[in-house]
Amino acid sequence: MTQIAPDVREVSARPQNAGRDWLREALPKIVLSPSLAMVLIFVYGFIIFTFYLSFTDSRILPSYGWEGWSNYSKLFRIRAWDTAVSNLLIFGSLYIVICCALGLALAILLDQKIRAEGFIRTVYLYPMALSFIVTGTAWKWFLDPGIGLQAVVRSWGWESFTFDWIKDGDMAIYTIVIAAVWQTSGFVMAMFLAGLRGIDNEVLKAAQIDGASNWALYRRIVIPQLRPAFMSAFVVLAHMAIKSYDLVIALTGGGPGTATELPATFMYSYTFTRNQMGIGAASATIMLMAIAAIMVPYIYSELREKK
Amino acid sequence: MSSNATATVVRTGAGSRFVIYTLLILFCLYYLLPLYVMVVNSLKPLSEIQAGGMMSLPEEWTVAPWASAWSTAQIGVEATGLKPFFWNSIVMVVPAVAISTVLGALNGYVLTKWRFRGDTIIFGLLLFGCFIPFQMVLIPMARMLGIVGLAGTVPGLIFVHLVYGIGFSTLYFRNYYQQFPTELVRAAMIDGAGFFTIFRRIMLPSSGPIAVVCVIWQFTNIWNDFLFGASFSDFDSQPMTVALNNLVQSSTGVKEYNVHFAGAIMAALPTLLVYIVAGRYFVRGLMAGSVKG
Amino acid sequence: MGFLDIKNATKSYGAVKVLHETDISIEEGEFLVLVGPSGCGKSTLLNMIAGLENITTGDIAIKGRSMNGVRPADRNIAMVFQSYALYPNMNVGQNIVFGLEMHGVPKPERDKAMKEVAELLQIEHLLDRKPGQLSGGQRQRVAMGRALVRDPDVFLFDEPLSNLDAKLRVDMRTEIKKLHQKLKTTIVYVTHDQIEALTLSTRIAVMYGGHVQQLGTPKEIYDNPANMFVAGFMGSPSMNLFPATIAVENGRAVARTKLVGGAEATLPFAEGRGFERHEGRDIVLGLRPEAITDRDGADRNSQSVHVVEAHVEVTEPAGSDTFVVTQMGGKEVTGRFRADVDVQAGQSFPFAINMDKAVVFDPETEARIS
Amino acid sequence: MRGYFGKTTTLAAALMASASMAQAADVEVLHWWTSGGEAAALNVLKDDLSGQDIGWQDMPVAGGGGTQAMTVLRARVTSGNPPTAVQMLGFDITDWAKQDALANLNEIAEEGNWNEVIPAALQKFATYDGQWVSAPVNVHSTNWVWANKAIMDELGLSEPQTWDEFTAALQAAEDAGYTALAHGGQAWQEATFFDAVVLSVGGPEFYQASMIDLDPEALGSDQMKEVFDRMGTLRGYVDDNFSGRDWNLATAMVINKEAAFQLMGDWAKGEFLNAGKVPGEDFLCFRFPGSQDQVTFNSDQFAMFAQGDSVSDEQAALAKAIMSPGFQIAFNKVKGSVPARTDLDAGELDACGQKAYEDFKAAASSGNLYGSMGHGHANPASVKNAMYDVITAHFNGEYDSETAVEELVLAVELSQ
Repeated sequence: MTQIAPDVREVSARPQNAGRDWLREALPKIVLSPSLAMVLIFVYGFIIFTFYLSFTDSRILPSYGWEGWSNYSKLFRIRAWDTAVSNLLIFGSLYIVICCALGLALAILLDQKIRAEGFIRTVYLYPMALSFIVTGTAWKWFLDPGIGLQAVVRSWGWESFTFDWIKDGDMAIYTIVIAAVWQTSGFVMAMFLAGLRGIDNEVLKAAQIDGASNWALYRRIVIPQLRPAFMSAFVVLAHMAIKSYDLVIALTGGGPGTATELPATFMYSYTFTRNQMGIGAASATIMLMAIAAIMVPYIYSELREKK
Repeated sequence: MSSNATATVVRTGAGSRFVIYTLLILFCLYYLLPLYVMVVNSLKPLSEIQAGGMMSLPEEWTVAPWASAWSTAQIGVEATGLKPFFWNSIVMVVPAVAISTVLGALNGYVLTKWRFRGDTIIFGLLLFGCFIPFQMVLIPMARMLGIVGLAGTVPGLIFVHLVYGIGFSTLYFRNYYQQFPTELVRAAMIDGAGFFTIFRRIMLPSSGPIAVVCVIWQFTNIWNDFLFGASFSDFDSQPMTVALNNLVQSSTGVKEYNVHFAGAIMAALPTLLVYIVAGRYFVRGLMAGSVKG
Repeated sequence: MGFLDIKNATKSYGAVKVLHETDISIEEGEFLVLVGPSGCGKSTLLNMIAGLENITTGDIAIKGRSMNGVRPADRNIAMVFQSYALYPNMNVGQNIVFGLEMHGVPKPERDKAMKEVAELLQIEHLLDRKPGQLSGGQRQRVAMGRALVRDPDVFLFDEPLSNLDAKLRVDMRTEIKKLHQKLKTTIVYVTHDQIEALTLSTRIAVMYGGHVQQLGTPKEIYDNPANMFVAGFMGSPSMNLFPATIAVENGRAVARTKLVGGAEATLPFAEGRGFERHEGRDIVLGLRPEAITDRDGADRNSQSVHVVEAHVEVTEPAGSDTFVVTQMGGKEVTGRFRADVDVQAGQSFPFAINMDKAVVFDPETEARIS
Repeated sequence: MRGYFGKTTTLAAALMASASMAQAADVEVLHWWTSGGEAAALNVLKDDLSGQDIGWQDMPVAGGGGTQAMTVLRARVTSGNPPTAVQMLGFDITDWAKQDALANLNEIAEEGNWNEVIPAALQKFATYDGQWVSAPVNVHSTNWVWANKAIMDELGLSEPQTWDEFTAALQAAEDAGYTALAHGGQAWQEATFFDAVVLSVGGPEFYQASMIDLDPEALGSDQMKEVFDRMGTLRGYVDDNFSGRDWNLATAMVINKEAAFQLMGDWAKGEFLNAGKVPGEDFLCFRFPGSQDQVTFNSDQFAMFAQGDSVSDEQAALAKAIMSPGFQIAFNKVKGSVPARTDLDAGELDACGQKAYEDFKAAASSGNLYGSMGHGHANPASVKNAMYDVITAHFNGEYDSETAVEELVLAVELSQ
């Protein structure tokens, strides 16, 4: 062998240097540590800070006079908070379910060797690129019964057509769902499409030979295999639902009344608009605990399984 | 990673294909409608808008609102249009996206190929960080930026986006690299490549698809961010979204909806462009890992 | 002290011990095969030699130098992986010399080495291609080339043939054997395929459950398996193992076992094996299929061939041979008959049993009794 | 609170000290005036300063009537990098002054005789603890009714003087097929109604007790129930499609002869003028019936953020420029509001503007000038928003008047 390769033995035989060894061992951890440090300080540190603030008399700026539980007891007596929490439940569950269902349906439809798939896919996907600062006004107009969909349909001759949810305290939260679904469902569609494309076509052929109808094929064979895509979609959607702020501000500003208040808007309004930072911090704490209650078991199970 | 990139083998009859196309087109309309409203109204004179009919095509086509939004609309004291802010956004977004993508890639690399005790917990911590509401961190973040002297600077703003973008970029790259054969890394180790050499020579060249996903995601989020942009920028570094907000949200005075719409589309153009150009790689990138396992 | 010494090496993940105390020592130029079913610890051991996994306790030394704490790149080893692990973004030539590049070998030397290796493996025409454009066999060659070019002290092969189809696998096996004979390098080779182990190796370590069951030359392993696991794992069809009892007749040890229908067969052992002292003991008798043949096919050099009439249950013509299945001691027993013997299922037929080759195991400990 | 802020300001001072060396003689101004007219008006100020070699660094953050800007301000101050000057409203000024964050403008005030020319009701906000901390730019009055003259003429209506006349006029407009009251369903717009109605029901004393002193008895009184009843009556004259509508769209309804009246602050005038309408000919402006003698106001002011020990030269120059008669007239002509100082010649203002300025001066001298609750000049932001919640919920039919009164008392209690 020596005849065909240069000698590299000398390199490998050099004496080991303890410091370099240590560095080599620790390098991956060193690379990870800035991110970890950032997250520990700027996420978890801030969470602790907020938690602390929720027990203080902070108003316009943080202040450190201890107030005990009074911010929490006030928080639970504020009706808008109840509204915000129940709205998040309605909004969050509808948003996630509809986005997943619609995303999956569109992905399946788009997976049928569609002409111009690329174009249609881009059309479905583009809303994700826009912020509600951009699309808010268009949506507001569209939903406004005076000039939007209702007016247009009526001008076509269907005089009794009514679509005034955005003006109706009981229904307004659903218009938020419509706009939110509009924004994200294309993205979810892309995730499912990717999942579908990853499925082995052999399995589908086998199932077809077994006589499965298309419906059975998707229900029994395809959709169960999309579980990872569902999981990724869930993380993204849950994260969007919790952070939904621009959306509400752009569409309804929390109204009519407080009908479309969400915890994020509530927290912002108490912390910044109303100068009651203590209550804002208390609401943030509750919100975080709720997020943790849902996300921690999920993240835990996901990561454990993967080992 | 060798996924089948073709459409399904499931066969459909002519009747159902008609239904499928009809549905797909209907949904195209649903998704395009707001954009249609914006485009149409950005090409009308204001009087037509005020006369009503938001859905109707302009009777008189005009690009004046676009010109105005770009260079003469009132953003602050000076009627500068959105032009100067465009550059501010670019200067901030490009490094933020680049750094956050590279950092995410490195993290994903460590978390999948250099595993150590406790790495899953660290990943869990990073991931949970995605869920923190931004409104909550505003004040403490401002304080920290002040302490390190980055308040009101572009690097400060980049840093903030980096911190809160790191969770998702790590998630994307980790899931992708999990599918990446560990044997390649081992082969390179035996070949004598070190930590960074493996990353640079072996991992990065194969990371194209997921990098597209990550860049799209980060670019969209950072470009569209308003809260951080408004709070942590300075008079000379306000990003596009803040300017757009100033254009659209002016409290009193006549609302020039056509100019607003033109400005809104303009502010969205870079992200739209990213989606249109990179969109075809997007599904591929998602496919190559991020939605699996 | 050998060329490669594995001394008391163990590996644990937390509380789980995946490799128990292992001692293997081989000389320069040997071809050691680690063989065993999946999960037996063979790949773990290979990775420990490579330095890809840390040793929990014990030591591994190459050329007398302890490798503990030495990183893979500095061990002067090369490895061929099951998936070949070719860098997808580099062409074949770059793949081959990547290791040299990493070790700071100047470009002219690298190019020279690359040419030589490519010539040796007949892959010169592939040098500019990307791995994705190669067939399985070509990838395999490139992977070998990448290892060869390094001129390492030890080659490590991790199931290198398992992704190839049957025909190609046999060809490549021969090629590896030739290469070894030509280059006389030290090789450690992991496989789950016992034929590969027997054909390629100079030494085999049969592994199971994190233990080395037996370490020996192919002949030792084949003829004198240390226990029932090795007996059953090595050889194809595998060794017949069936219960019997040792008795002494006329001062000579015999094995008694039941045939189909309740008749008892008495099989005398060869003289001088000393089984007489085990009189009355229940044993498991081990006989390779080739030790159970038709009367005319029996080994003429054997001292103790015994013919037993037994009921034929199944015959499996395999071209060169016919495998004939009967039962002994309630277990299926396969004999290898010459192909032209006319034997039918259902009939009673004389089986010639070569007791020279018989091995005896303890049914409890499964270890061989000598 | 002081302890915390003491630290920040020291730090801020240190940072600013180093920063201001580099950019001496510049003022960074945080404001939310981004519409064409307002910005043009601010340009007057900018030019004035550049005449004194002081650069203007523009930091506009629009949205939510300044709430976005206030959020940004908080981030800026917390980070130790506050703007030089900030547009502020009402109680925000007091809140920041309490934090020791604002520069003392007493010297400039003395020099400019601010104590004399600024009405006491405004001084309440512009001063803290005996110190001038901000320079008022304008005074908006909020208890205006804007009417389409064509409709009034058509229906033979004259300016209503009492609540009953007003409801009769509304009824007449509705009977004639018009939307009687143009309104946008946003909390602050409803609160604008509320201000006027409180004054019309209980007069200035009641307004003082309930909106400014936050007396629980006044808040829970029968008079307050009457206020909510009247709010309900007004709700009856609003079209179904009001929710979420921007105020300027409501104004457009009056301009376009779709609606007869709108209750809105004087900034609505700009919309009429922009549409080419002439005050007195095409549209009318009058005080909300029952509050003719009072003026509820809000006032934009510029507060200077402390940069070390004393007010800087640039800040002083900016404050002087803001209070200069030239700017006050020029700005308010465009903005639709009236000057904050009472000693000017209003000849350049239009008819509605002159009337407003007269009203303002009269109210100021007779003690009838009240800070508007709806615009953050009667009580602090926390209380104001708590009141918004109740007013809006009632207006949207979630509460009846009785519940609304109870909720109002509770909300005010919780917010303090």
